[in-house]
Amino acid sequence: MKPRYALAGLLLATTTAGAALAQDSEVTIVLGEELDLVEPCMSTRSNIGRVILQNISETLTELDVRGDGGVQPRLAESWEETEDGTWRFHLREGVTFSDGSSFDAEDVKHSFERTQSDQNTCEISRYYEGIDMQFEVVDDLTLDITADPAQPIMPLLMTLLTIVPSETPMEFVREPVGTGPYVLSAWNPGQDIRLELRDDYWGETPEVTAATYVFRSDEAVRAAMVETGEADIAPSISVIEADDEALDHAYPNSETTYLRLDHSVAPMDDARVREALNLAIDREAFLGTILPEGAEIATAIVPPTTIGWNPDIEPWAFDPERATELLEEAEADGVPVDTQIRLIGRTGNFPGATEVYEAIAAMLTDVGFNIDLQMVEVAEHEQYYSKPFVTDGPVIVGAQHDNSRGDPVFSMFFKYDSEGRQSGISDEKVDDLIDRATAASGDERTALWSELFAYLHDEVIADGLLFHMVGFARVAEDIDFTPTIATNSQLQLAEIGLN
Amino acid sequence: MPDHLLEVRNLSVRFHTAQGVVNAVNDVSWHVDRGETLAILGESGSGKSVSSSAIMNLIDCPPGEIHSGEIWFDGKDLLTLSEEERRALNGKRIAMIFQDPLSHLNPVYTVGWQIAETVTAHGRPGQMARDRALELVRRVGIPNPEAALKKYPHQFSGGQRQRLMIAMALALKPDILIADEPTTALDVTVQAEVLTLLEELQAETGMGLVLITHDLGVVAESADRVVVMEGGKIVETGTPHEIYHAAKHPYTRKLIAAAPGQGEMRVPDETAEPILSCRNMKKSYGAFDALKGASFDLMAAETLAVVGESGSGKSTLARLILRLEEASGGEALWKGQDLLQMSPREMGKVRRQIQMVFQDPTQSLNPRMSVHDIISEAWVIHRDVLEKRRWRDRVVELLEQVGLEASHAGRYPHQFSGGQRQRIAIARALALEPDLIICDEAVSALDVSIQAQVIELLGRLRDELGIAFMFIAHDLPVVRDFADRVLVMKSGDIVEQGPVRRIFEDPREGYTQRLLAAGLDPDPEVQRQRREARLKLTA
Amino acid sequence: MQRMIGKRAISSLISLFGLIVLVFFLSRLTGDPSALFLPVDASEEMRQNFRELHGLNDPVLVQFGHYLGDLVRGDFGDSLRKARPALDVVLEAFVWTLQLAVITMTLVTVAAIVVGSVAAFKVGTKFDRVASLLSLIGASAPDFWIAIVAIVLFSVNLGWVPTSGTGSVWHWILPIAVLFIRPFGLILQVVRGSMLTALGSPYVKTARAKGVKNRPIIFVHTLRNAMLPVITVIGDQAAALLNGAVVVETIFGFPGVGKLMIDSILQRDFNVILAAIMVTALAIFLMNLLIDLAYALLDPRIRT
Amino acid sequence: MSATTAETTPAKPTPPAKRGYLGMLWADKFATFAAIFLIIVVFCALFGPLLLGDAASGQNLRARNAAPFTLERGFLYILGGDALGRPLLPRIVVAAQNTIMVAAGAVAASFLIGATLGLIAGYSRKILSEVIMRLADVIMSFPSLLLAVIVLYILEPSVGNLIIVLAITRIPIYLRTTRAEVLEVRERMFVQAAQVMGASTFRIVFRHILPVILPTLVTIATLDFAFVMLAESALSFLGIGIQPPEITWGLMVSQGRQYLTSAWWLAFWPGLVIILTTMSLNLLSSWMRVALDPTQRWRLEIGGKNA
Repeated sequence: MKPRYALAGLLLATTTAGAALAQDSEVTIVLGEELDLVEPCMSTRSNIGRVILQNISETLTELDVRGDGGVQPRLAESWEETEDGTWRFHLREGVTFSDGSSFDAEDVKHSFERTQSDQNTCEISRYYEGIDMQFEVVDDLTLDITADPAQPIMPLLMTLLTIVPSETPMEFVREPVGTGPYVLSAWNPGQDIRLELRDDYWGETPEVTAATYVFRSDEAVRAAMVETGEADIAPSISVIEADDEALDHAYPNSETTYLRLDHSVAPMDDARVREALNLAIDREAFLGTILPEGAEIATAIVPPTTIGWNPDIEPWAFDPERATELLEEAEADGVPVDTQIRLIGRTGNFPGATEVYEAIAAMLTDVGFNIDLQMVEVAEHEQYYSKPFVTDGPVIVGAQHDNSRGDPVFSMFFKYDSEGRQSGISDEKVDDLIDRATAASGDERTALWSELFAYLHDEVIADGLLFHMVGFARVAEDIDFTPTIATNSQLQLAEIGLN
Repeated sequence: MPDHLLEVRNLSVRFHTAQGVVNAVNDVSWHVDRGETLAILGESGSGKSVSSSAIMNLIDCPPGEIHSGEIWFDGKDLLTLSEEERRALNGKRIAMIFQDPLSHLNPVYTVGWQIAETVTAHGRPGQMARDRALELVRRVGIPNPEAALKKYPHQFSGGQRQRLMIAMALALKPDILIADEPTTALDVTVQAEVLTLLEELQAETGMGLVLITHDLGVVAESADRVVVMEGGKIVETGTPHEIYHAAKHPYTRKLIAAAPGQGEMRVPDETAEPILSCRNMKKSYGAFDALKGASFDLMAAETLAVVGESGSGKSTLARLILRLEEASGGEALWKGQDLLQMSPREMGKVRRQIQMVFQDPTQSLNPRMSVHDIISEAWVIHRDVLEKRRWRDRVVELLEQVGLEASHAGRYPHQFSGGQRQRIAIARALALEPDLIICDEAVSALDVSIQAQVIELLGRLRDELGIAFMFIAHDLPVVRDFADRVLVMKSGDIVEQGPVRRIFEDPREGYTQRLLAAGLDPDPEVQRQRREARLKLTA
Repeated sequence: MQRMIGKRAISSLISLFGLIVLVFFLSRLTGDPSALFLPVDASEEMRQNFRELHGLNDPVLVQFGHYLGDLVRGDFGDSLRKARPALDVVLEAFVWTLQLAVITMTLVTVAAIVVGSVAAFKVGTKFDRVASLLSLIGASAPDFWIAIVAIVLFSVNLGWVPTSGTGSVWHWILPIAVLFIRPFGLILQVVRGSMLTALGSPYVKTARAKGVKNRPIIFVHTLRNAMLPVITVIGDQAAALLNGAVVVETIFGFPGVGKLMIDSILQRDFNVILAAIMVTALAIFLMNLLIDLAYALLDPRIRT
Repeated sequence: MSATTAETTPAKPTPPAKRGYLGMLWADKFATFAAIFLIIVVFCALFGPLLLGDAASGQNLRARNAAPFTLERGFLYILGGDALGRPLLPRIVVAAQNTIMVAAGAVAASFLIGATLGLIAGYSRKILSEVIMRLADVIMSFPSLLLAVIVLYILEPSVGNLIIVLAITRIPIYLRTTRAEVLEVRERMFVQAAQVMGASTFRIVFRHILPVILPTLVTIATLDFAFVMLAESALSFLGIGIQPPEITWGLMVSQGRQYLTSAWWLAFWPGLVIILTTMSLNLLSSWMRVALDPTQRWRLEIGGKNA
């Protein structure tokens, strides 16, 4: 607690923040977005995952986001691919749920079936879409999972499946029960959520004994709260607020911003026009100005930490002259270059979104595009982003995509396959590559993804890739926590140290 | 050291107003002692109430400014005292009551509270205040006092409110009571009662009474000495008798001459045809019957006076004829057609022929319209009366006809005096060359001399243009000189009607007699006899 | 009185019904909740399933029929996002809003009346001019602007009060202070104007003639008469607060109905929107009744 | 003793507006300044985009959040630069057009519709006025934000549609005030006098009643001006309503909001302009109250020392 805060200290003693300050083994975490649900099977939604993933509900496996250890054991101690398409998981022994019941293969089976139920709208299920999975209980601690088509990345898929006891009803629950180190001890909608350490956790006991989550949608306030000691961690504050070396940590947040182009509508159907668009944008100019220094210019829709990310792809240079030439060529060939193109941005999509799109609009206009910028709210943005696309005139949709799961499979189908809901292209080779990569494993998989990225970026010129974004976390001095690429979607209290 | 209880010496007060600096009173001196009644007689604008406002420290400075003079009370010059010292005197040693008690009583507090406040405001305990309030309310003759204390001003009649005002003023037995037009706008009978009450109370407490009035009758009734004021100066002083019978100053004479009820009475033309004949007209608001079936005829070019006290239904009658309100029954035949049954269109045509002059010209003229607009509006509404280019000249004609100047056309109502405003209202009524003008208390808000002029004007118009008048008034003398026939109303009924002379010289109904008796005569002697007569009637 | 209340109740029921109809149908014109609830790359099956679960596949009229049916049974439906009864969600939030509104309006009323009355009594003086000026600035300054500056100043730099949130008494100071400004400005203006008129009325003269001191003349004789127009404005302002103070709630993380409303609208959480509207509308109706009672209390002429 | 003022017959009354409205304006110094400021604003609204349109939209990331009060970047940057290095001064000037269009449009529309409905409700038979009042209730309790979302979702966000939204939400204010005033004024004597003369309802309402209640409405309108500007900013802040590249003062404030801690001037200047505009309107309207009222006008005509 800062001394100048003493005056209010007395009164704060009663507040949650005060409590956090009083006992140092408790932390207060201020988040930007409130939780509507505390439902394990929704934990792939970042604002929910951030609170419950691996804190309340655990998964069989987890992805090592700090090192490059790949997929690590969690509730499963080991696994192997017994025959093609079938994986055997050996579960950890002596694990109990927070309700006292012990953890076994049945729970895993139930957890999966629950996500598939039509009596709820579990979000996890989308990752198993189009895959037919059979869970077969061999014995209490052994489980066979058969997938058709075969899933070479089954272990990775299991990092997403949160495990609930087999008694859990299909409907959404309000008191989640899990095997994690913490239990939900209080939930005051609109105000705070409190997790407390449980004494019978199977793993090693974390330092943090309790965590209180509070919600402030205003960036400035979140930053201020850590500064005043009302909160210990603000996992995401805007770069504008991140002005304190001592407190603020930049981290790649696994978000990638890009301009989605619909190739079916002129003039975007012409490769030269798409190239011109890419050449027209001075990406360097954004770094350290509107966007933080740490942001990287993107050559793929997934962050560099993802397998198959292709280091050889050259980012588009900034070359307005060339861009103008290309447009003129295209025009000469009768491409309706001067048609007005709507550039759709989403307000508050990321810090400085509006400025970014305003700047891009200006740059495009400079080289001769006829751009009409429209900033819209989330619902309207969705109308433009997903199929069926609006057809009246060409549209460029500025969007942000999050993939912290380490494998492109979670992105590529949706964004680039002819069937993909947000895909603006329809290209056999792309479809084929996606299919093969999805089915492949090991180096072959990596190679195929790399090929796909290069092909999309250089040949198809599928879209206008912009940046891999960085987020900023503000962490109080007496807290030892370094954010990772996954911090957006999960925040393990066990990884928080106190000094 | 002055030898009077209250003495005003060479007082001059100025006001900064719209029209620059006005000398409200100029070098005024007068005095009053215990037990005596001084009347300050004057018309509006004569500054008759300024000096008393100065005594009560009610003049806001600015815009007011006490330019010179002294006000001696009980050996002290009030003008040298501090605000606080003067506040301490107000209500305790010197009290004041006002005209129009309704607006001078606080509408949101019980009268009991307001009377008691006079006592508590001067540091007396609440209980004492309440007892005193009850005692006073009983004394000024309010029926069942206990209940009355808990009532609000709007729940009393005008006369009762004035009594309550008096009670409030006398709460601390002041040495001086200043009464500013205490009986104006009260019915004649009530007026008499209030004045009597004041005299009684004066006799009991021996206080000095300063009676500010515009009414010679009031002076004759109750003053020991009179101070006549005009244009902020005192023009004459003396006993009522001296003033009435041996007035030296021309203004005083003019005032006396203007007093109504002295002229020759008119004889109605029996051959005239009725233009308006009402039969059994009724109006009731829920359970209350405002008009219980009035039947009468109004002949062309004659003046029918409708007299009666407030609540007698005389105004209702007018409003029904003009369709400002819908009658509950009966008929009003205007040249054969029933006004009450007419469609709005037909009525619109007839409106040309029947016009009205309201009691309060200040309110009946739109403050945001110039005189020209006010008068010419008639022709805007009834296009066919006059083509546009002649409007300007016609307005001037009308203005001159009612005794105003052409230059007035460009001005706004607030720039005129009450009398002038009423003339504008009349000019507006004339603009449509109507056959009948209904005057609802058209002169009762005006000064005596102005009253006389307006009456005279109306008379002239009647004779020149042959316009018929329905003349609603509450005081009889005015009617006496002007009406052909009189119609006496009481609580919704016509109690008596007939030629003016018959009504005045040989009233048949007791009510009519009481009305006549209650009227105050400017001549002290006559008034003394009246008074005896009155007391006999009431006894 | 009872008849008055009865008539009011009926008329506002009519308005309320009209409101529900309007909101129900119009809000359904603003897009498909499933698109917002489910991730952008969710499959068509998931969407269908979602719509089935929440009966969004029926024709709108049918949906409305169901809704009214449930409503009659006191069931306001569930929140699409929170998977719990919409009414609970709304009431939780409304309690906060109500407290905030009541406290703020009480302070505003007292302050505005005192300052306004004195300003009117000292019309034209420095005090009067300054009061009017400040109130005017307050009434026209962007509130989120004030809010942030207040936090930076009083919480971060001076550390007097917590930045945001709920819990102790001290958490209320900033939100209330920020909410205070605009209504204070408006009501002060009205009080001043109304008092100016009232101070000119004859009964004030009477009081002075009775030797009543200045303070009682202002606060006893004049004020009560001047209150009627003021009360109307107070009512309007209070109503505005009961509808929730979006900006303040958003910035100070105050779980009020305003923020709830915004979120539900942006997320197309129809049941919550409707429930919130009905709750606030009811509250406002009750408050208007109070206002009428206050009229009658203040002015005996209205009673009879 | 106001009585004296009323009763004294003027010796030689000053003919109305003898010194003309300009003279009366000059008599009230505050109003004069207000008027001048507003004239400037209107000028900007009319010609701003023509004169400074390019300067206002010219981006220059090197001049990002440039601090105010230095001339090193030239006069246009005197108030500093915004997040994209666009000079604030010209932006404010250019934004005046949209801002005034939205505010004036919305206020005018709601004023006209509200007042008209109010007059009808106040002067017509029971049923009709009941219907109108219920309508007002509905609008009042209809969350303005929802309305905005609906309108701007179905139609697209544009100045015109924004005006519609804001106008609708403000109608009840004028409606209710007007009705209340009408109910009072219609009982005045001069209204009855007009009836007696056979004046049509239309004439009574517009010639006799409206002028009396107009000042009150005008005062409300001026205060509403600020309200609308701020409401508009709140809408853009929530992602609905006017969006870049269009600019309004409100939008500038809400965009500058996130920089309040690092670059205060982004939100401060537009905020200041909003405040100044409102205050000018308010001062001017209180002046107008006096100038339009024949019974008050003299205050200004005798040199404003009482004004």
